[in-house]
Amino acid sequence: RTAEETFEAVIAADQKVEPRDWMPDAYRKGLIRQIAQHAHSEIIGMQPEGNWITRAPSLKRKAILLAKVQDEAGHGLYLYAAAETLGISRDELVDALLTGRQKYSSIFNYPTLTWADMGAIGWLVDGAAIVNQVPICRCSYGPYARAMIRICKEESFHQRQGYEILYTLSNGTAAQHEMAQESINRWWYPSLAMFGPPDADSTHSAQSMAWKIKRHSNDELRQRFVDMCVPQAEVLGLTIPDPELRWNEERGHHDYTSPDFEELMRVVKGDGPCNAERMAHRRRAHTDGAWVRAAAEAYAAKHDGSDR
Amino acid sequence: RTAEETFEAVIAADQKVEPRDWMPDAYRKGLIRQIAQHAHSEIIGMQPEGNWITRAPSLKRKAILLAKVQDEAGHGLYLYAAAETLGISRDELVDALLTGRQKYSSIFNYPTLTWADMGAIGWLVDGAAIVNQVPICRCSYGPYARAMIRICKEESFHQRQGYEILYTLSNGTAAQHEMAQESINRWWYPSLAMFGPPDADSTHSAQSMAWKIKRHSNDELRQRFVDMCVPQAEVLGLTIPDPELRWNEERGHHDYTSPDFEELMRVVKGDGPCNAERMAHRRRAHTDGAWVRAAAEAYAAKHDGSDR
Amino acid sequence: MTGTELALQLGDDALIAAQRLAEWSARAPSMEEDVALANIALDQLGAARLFLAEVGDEDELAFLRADHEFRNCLLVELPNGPYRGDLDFGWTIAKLLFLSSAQLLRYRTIAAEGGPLAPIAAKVAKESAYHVDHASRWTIRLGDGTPESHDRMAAAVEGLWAYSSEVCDDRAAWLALIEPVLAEATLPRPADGPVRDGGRAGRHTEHLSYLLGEMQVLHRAHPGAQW
Amino acid sequence: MTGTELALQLGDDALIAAQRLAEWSARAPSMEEDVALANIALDQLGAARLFLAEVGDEDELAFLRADHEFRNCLLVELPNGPYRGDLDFGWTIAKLLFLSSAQLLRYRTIAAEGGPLAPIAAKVAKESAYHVDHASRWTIRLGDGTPESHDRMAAAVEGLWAYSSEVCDDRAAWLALIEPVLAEATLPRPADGPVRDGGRAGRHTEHLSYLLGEMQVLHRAHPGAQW
Repeated sequence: RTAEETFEAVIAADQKVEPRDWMPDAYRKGLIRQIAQHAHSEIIGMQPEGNWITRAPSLKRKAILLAKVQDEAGHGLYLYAAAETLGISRDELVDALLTGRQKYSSIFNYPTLTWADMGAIGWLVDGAAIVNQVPICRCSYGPYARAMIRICKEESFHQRQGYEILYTLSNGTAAQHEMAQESINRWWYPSLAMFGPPDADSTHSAQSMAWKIKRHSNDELRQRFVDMCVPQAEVLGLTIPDPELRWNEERGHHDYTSPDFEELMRVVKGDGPCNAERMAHRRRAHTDGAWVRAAAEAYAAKHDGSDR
Repeated sequence: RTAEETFEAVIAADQKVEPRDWMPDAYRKGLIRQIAQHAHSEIIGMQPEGNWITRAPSLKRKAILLAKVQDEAGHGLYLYAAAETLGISRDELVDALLTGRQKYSSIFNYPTLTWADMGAIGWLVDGAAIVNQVPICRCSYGPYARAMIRICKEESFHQRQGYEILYTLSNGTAAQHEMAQESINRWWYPSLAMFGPPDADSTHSAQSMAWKIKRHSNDELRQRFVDMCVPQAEVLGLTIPDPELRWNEERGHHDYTSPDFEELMRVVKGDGPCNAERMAHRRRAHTDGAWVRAAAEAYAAKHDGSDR
Repeated sequence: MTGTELALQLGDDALIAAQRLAEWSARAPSMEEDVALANIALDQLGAARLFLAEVGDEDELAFLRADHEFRNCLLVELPNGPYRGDLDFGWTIAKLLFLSSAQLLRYRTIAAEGGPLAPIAAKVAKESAYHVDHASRWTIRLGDGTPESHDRMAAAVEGLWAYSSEVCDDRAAWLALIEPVLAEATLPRPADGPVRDGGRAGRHTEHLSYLLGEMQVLHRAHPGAQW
Repeated sequence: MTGTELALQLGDDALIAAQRLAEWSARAPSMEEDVALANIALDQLGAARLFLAEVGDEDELAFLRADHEFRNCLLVELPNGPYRGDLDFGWTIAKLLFLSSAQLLRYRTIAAEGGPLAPIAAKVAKESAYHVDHASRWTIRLGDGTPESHDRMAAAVEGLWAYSSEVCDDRAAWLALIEPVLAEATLPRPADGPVRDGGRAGRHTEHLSYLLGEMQVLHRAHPGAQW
């Protein structure tokens, strides 16, 4: 069999492609793009939540939030490592982020304006991420699939914590309840937009499906997310801000209003409320840390590469 | 008459020495030192009060404090201008401050820890400054005397504002009253130390007296300050933190506990709680502003020295 | 727009601008500029007090509202540099140029229309003219100063441009004030791109809640106290 | 010193240190270091909660005390650089080296003495050993790295030295931990000069009230609320 036939056979048998295996160039490039974007999203995603660590309203919540943001840095590290197995270095990927050649999830270009946003991000944003990512745990590329298993486990933990924040707020004082509802109002449609453009307009998808990188269409996943959120919102005592939302007996799903995909495209292109700040923040951290990284390298070089 | 005789005659007749007049070298140097130290104190003195502008508890108080700190910058400018009439440039003086060759008043090396410190600085620190400075309005050097007249007028306005802050706090809530008393407890002895070492240990004084730069001894002025504060503290309803403080019928003055002059000397030498921070702040502002000053010079040079 | 809404916009713009300018206290590039920035901050604070007093108690409005209740444009709440904690003089000057030009235009219109805010607007318009002049002079000096100052000033104008449309009512009139200044400063006039706004509707940036946290901390710690 | 006072000192040192370390979130020099600093912040926060819970309600103590009621040493409340708003990694590492070495010694002593805080101290001492190791490795790398990093690390050690005596009980033991690290880092051991202290008696720097203003703002805005 040729290398290509072997590759196709592995895919067909739902087995894993591993780093040393032959793979089509487009498969490799597509995976690098997808894993890198995912890694960048973890790293940029630290910012909106990091914004509330110093102001968390109880020590327990402060600890949980600190740990969550730390997990995101950890996820970034796994994912960059997974991408590196495809023959690209982390430095190259970071450079692609900092110069804007590669993207991160647009959801992180919205500001976190209240503490309730820590709940909404957990419940809705992490919730949408999980719906997106669970199928990737069965993705055909081994290192990515394995990283996703670990990440999804932690993400679902985060989602529960976000849900719990909202539950506490919703059942707290009137001001807290209002804070929770206002936050859901802001985050609902951006979360729906996380599943990407409608199937009709989606690029990349067909080939990704064939290669078992992607396993469900954007609209299928979005529907799954909506159906999941509706009963949870009821338990929370919060209202999903969509007057068209209702159960459709015939379809066996909820009907809902689509997010504003034009807004999504604007944010993707760089015109969201925080794109400039998120990138400036990341570049600043990178630049400010240059002398430290240089020192660590100089030290390692002097001491034969040993770290002390 | 020789130039020196003319100078002595002017001093003797309580007239003013003016910039173009001949004057002894030591007179010139002593005045430069004193005026510069005074100017530096105004500039460094902006910091402890500047520390509370963004947190002032009412808009009226914020405006008053902003205006006060602005006045201090203005005083610094008059005083540097007065020093310049003695043949030294402002740049040289600023350099002497930034390199630590010249001093500023040690009182500004104490931190401002509460809003009440805005009151205590006005009442006690500005009060002590006024007692020190009113006689300088009759100083033999014309430009300095005239600058001081203007400054003293504004300072006594500041002192009244500080007094009013304390009066309001003292008659406010229990927490406010306590805040005022705690602040007086911290600022009383450092304010007494503003008059300098006891007469027995004071250098410079005899010659300064003869030249009518200085007109009263440190201890005389300190006593005047204590006598002034005691009835004011009573009206404020605040306690001066000196158990030995009492009226001495015989002397016609209050007896009081001297400040810790060893502490004063330590702070003068650079070991006060905030010396390092105050200097670092000033240096940082100077360094950060370098590109702006360079731009203004470059622009003026390009446009024939005209400012637009 | 109701009169209340207008007074809040004008008052909040001026108040938040004053708070940001006050952060320069004792940190300006020169002593003269320390005096000048404090002066402008005082004018802004004074204007804020006049406008807010038309709507309610100035201190309740300043110290007891949450960020989403403020009606200032986003421009004024941005830090004094591209990054929180920065003190970038060029950035501050660009903010002041954009704001004071808009204030001057709004104040003049309101004064001319003769409504209830007209007397205040007429008074503060005079101060605005000085602010515009001060900001313009510095924009020109920095733009046409050294290569470094040119680049810094250009970056500030570019970085803040997206926030400039929310600041004014009549953009054409605003551009007529700004463009000649940029030209004399040898600075490029940025292209109009996507707009950053939301402040007038209470949708602010992440910066405002930090600013208010600091501004309100003492007042809120002593409920009902007099100062 | 009473047990309450001791628990407050240990709890407040750890709490304020955690708050300062948390300011590094998403801004560390590398992703690995983002993870490491968050880890240490979490350990410090965990220790703070254990010690404060010995004395009262952890949230009341953290969020409802004024600055003069805190008993932390001045070192921990200093900003992450010589100036408010700075994020200087060398400065942060020097602070951590000084603090964690003192914590390790205090925790071990308390654990050995077997009083009511002994079980907590024994638990958190293990974490302190990791913090000391992390700070020591970085001190050495930066001190013996590039000329720039050497100078920055030396300036940090020098600038913070005056705050180091308040941090520990047994200075000789503390010096025995610190001096070999400085030597291996090729950094001069600063001369002992005047000391900056007062935190144990509630006399803090101008920095603490800003830190608390930010830390407490949300909790205080909703009196009595549960989170």
